Amino acid sequence: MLNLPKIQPGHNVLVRQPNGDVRSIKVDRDSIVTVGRLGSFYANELIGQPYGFSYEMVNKQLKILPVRTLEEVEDTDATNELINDGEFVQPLTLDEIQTLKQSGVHASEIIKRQIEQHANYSLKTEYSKDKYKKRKEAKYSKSFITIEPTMHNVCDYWFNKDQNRIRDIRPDTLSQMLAMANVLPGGRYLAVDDASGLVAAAILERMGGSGTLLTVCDTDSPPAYPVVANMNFPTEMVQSVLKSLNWATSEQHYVSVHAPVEIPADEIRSDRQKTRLRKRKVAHELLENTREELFAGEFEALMVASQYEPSGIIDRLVPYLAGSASIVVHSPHSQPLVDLQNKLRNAPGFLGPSLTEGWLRKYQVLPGRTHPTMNSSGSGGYILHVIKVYDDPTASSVIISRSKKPKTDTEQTLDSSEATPPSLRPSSP
Amino acid sequence: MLNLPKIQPGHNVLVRQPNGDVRSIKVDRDSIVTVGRLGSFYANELIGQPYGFSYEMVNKQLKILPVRTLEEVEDTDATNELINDGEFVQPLTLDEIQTLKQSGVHASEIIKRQIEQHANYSLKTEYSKDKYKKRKEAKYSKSFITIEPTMHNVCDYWFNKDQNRIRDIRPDTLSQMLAMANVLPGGRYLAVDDASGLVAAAILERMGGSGTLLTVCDTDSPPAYPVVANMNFPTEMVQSVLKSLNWATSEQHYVSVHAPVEIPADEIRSDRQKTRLRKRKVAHELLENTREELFAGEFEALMVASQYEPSGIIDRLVPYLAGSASIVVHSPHSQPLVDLQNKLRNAPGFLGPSLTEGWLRKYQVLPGRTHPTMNSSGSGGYILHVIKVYDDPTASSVIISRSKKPKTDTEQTLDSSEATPPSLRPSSP
Amino acid sequence: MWSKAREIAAGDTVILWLTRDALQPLIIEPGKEFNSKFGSYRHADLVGIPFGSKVGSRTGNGFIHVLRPTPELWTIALPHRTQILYLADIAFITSYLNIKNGSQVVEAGTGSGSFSHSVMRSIGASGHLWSYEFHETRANKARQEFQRHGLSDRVTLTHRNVCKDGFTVTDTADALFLDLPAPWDAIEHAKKALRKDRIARICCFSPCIEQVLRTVSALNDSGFTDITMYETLLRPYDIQQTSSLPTIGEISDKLKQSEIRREEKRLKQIASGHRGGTDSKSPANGNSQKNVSASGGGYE
Amino acid sequence: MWSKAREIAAGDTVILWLTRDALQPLIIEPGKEFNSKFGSYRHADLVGIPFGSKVGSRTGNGFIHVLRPTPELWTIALPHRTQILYLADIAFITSYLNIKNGSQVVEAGTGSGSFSHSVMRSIGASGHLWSYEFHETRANKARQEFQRHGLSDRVTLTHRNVCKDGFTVTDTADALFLDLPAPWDAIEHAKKALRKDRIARICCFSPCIEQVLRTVSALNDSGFTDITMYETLLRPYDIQQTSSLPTIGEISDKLKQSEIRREEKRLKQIASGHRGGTDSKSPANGNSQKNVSASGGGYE
Repeated sequence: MLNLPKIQPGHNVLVRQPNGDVRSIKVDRDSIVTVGRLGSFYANELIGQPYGFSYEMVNKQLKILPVRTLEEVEDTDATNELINDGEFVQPLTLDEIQTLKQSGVHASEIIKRQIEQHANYSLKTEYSKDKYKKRKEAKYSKSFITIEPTMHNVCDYWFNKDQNRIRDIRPDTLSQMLAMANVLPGGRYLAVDDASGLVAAAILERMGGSGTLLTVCDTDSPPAYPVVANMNFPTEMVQSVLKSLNWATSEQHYVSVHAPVEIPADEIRSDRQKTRLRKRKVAHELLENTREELFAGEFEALMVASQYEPSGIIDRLVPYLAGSASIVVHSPHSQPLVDLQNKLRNAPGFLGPSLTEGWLRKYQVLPGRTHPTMNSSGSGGYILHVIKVYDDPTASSVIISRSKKPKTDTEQTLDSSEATPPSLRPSSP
Repeated sequence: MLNLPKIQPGHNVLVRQPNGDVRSIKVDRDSIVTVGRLGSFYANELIGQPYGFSYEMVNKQLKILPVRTLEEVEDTDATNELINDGEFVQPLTLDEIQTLKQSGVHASEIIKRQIEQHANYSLKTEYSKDKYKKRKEAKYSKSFITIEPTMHNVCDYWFNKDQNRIRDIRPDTLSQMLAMANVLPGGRYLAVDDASGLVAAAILERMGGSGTLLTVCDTDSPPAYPVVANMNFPTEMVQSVLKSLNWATSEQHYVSVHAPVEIPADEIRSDRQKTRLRKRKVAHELLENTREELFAGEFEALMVASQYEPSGIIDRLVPYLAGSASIVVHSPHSQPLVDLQNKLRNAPGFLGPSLTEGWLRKYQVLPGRTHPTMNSSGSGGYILHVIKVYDDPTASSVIISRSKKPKTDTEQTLDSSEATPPSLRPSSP
Repeated sequence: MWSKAREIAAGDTVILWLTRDALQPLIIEPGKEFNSKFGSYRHADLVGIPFGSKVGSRTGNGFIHVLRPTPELWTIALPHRTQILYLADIAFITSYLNIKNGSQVVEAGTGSGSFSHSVMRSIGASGHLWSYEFHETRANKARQEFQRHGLSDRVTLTHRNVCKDGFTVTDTADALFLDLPAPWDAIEHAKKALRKDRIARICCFSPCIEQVLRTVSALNDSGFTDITMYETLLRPYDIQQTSSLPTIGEISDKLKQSEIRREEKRLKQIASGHRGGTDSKSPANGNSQKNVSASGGGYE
Repeated sequence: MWSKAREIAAGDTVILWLTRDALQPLIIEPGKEFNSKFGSYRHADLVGIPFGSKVGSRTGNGFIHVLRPTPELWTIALPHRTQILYLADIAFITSYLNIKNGSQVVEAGTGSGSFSHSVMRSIGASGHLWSYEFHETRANKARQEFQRHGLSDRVTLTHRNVCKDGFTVTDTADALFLDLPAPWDAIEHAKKALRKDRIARICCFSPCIEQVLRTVSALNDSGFTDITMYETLLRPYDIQQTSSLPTIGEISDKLKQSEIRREEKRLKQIASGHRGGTDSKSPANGNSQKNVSASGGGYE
């Protein structure tokens, strides 16, 4: 099969530890990889493996563990009625456990001994026993599971690791942004990604290696998009598609100060100088080509997840969008988007601005014990969506009959004859 | 039993119609009561009845219907596979139904005939059949259920009827406010209720006829609290407890312009004039007594659900609170409370301001068909809670060691040495 | 899929945006007219204008916007044959099932084709969708629609009850989606349709909790792992009133002025000692029935 | 219940507010001292001061607030013997069960007494609570606590497994609350405890969906009507950053200035045509590795 994803040398692999924590490990050929405090193993053991297996580390080698399904826990008559609070304590001393560990006893054996020594164990309900066993396993097992770097999993990993760096974009929020922007293979997209490359990575994956993604960043150099590294994209899937400008070079009146310097041939003193001049020329041409690509316009969508004031971004980039293109702006806070929505409502050329907040709830699914997980991770941020249209001022004056209708929510209609800030006027066809 | 609630003449009774709508009806002795479009009945039929029965209206008389439990619906192999979309239409014409109705045929009979004539009925799944039957019943049944006027039910009724008039206070929000304010029988409370008397009604119910509730309103006359009428409180339960001032008469420097006028006895020309003077004196004394009661202070809590700017209300009323009293402020919008919280954080005399939003979800519970109801009614508003304390400025200067600790959230500590607006300084003991 | 050209051409499917709550698909057939309460439009007049144009009515009484179809617009505008999935669910399922360029996807049932369109957008020309619908009329309508939208090469639509008869593919699907009343009856069949050489994913969508629990149990019995349950919603964010609130100082002043006015009247009454005709309904005691009520209060 | 006096007296239970996350109950016993990392305090010094006072440490290194207990503060400060109910649930259950002045209430189990305290507050002296706890140690601790809080006349606490042995009252309760692992086993008993002459209400609290479904089924089998299920939460409202955002104009200017500086350097290098020592690690091509990054960006 073509798209069978296997772990390749140099990949960043997400692994889930028995306690549920997810880490990113680098699998370089012939290296030794350490997984937190759990242990370490030879990287080559993992290379060529498909994702999703569970491994135990034994002498730096990996032993595949059998897959586990959920076990039905029998509900017996036992209750915790006779167990005194606070008495359900560690039945082996720390020293005893340490000695067992050092003697190379297997985790499951330590757990078994603890249970045997636990005076009250048989008094507990089956649910309590199950919980106890699981807790102990998480503590002593030297195992991990490899997680396929799907966009969903990578976003989830970053959200849990450091949600500020991805501007609070949760997997559900990201998926909504992609849907609203109608990202498809081979399309042409504009993006502003101050979210560590999460948005760029998601667009790149959807594009599948064809089309154009032009990002505008706030750095001199091409932007660092660390999230993209977790996706382990083949190089060509990124290089042929991704181009970047910054907020200076994307200005129409920008004049590069490092245009090629014409130095008389006799003044070129060294090969080194020659190389520099050539590189400079290449860089300049690349920049000019990218600028031309931007200015050619007709992009199919604009996605924004930026630390900068959004309406300025819209002003700058909307002229390069095709008619009917979607504009999708994310923010961790509602206020900037409330302000933006108010502006767009009164500007021609923008159809149906909507502001939404995603809501997500995960449930623990265990037989007989299904319940929502309570780590409700707060907000995944807010999304403003609006469609770029070509205004026709002559069509807007005769609509009084419509705008009087209750509940007909066409803001464009109501205000299109009013004066609007020219800064929000998109380019006309 | 003492508190066995039965329907009394003059009560406002909530009734639920078969379609789920709740209405308030007035049950005056010897009157005829109309229930929406369903029909009407002799009020005396309902007087003396306990709440919770289901009645059918037959010739203006009430027939008690048997109580219904949820019916387990058998899940057969039938699916809607063979039913064409849009074909599952009314099998009896409107005229036919009208004729049946006029001939006095019972609702259940109409439904039965419709089902018999329905070509596809037997093809439907049992769930679909059940849904169909329920829908038809709701349409033709002339029945209703009386709802006990608990605070919860009355709040729910108003929330569905006109949530603006109760400032978006949902039953869960109201219950949280009461808990935060620690309202108990016999207590002394201050309240500002621009929520049609919902908050006052809830406090009155909790007080059970003893204690003092002093409300400050924005009207010349005692405030109209329409929600209180739905509670059907005995008169003495309200009159002995509830007193009101307005924003003018509650000012300490307020001087009544209608203080008793001393008119020489020989100038009093009529009994009418005498009565007026006496009434005037009584009103004045009542007002002065209520003012004295306010200024005596030591109230146990302050609850606010007001259209006015909240920090002014706090400034005015907090001096009359006892130490350790709770201040609970509700608002349909977050911004006024965010502003208030910021103010209180920097003011001495306020401990632990917290701003919360209630979240409530109701589930449809039918065997095999349990799911959240999707009419998520938006927000029930926001609640700010804070405790009034007596500041001790000498104690605040040595605390640098504590405020450096991460995650120790004692705003008081950090700012109590700073200058604070005197308007927010509560009276000292 | 739908036209990617800048301008609208004859035969294109477009989405007419009449109002936010009234969207409608239209196939451009010059010679025809589109009439609605939002005006009258000749199809021919739409040919050659760019997608995304605002167009005034021929008769001068209204306008519409003519948009390029997307699966999201289609979902809002489409003729609903069944309860459909909306954006939040579609987006989340697509993400969780890792449906992307080249994916091999199976779905049952097709329903109104809302999820189908979104999947075919995401998988591109190199992916494929096998879609199953047990209701014959719905299956035929969806087939016509897919054809009209130029999607026939991306989708294989089969009229079949997968709970009874299983799927037509084995060891093929990267992702499988079940939107059926009794998904548990299709789980064993689904297992066969999923590919075995890598992680493959299944999602079962059910409105009721009991259905979910039964499905979880069936998935577990069939050896699926990492079973989780999610709920997701897209909530419109209500903009909060930000106008400044009236203060109690303002209302206090109003109350005082009103009291002075009433007092003047009252003193006049007391002094005169007799009842004026016009005063008969104006109460004269300390508590006037006439409320001074501030904006928005409105007690009745 | 707890003291209603203005000032603290010997023997009172008070709540010490150390920080928002550190609350602690204390019984005032002059002669004793309260010591913590927030300072040292003589109980005797607290006698006579009003509830709600801020008190500085005797040793000058800290302060505490001394509060009057409420069921809500008690719930936060109490010694947890079990998983407890918190404000949102307690408040909603109290409201839904119509627990008010004079109510006759039954609860099982007592647990840490969080709900019990709230109920006894709401029912006042004329109401009564029958509380059942199957765990003997917990029952004894709760009994002591109720006594210390002056609640013995409002509550009858029984050590008993109600699922097996039922309740000690019949035809009595206005409201009944079950917080048990298997509430369905207690439903028939509960029915007997509830009064029959008017509407009486039952609430069963369970964390897991399966428990809820089984309870609904048991309630329905026992003839209860109007069965509903609610979930409620109290979410802290996070204040949103309102500081104004930087604009792309600002960053554009920064980028241009930085480019000019680098260009000057670069032209010098080109002109000189040789590599200066200090430049060895400073890249000289068009794309500098040194980022000009705006506040908050911080790529690594």
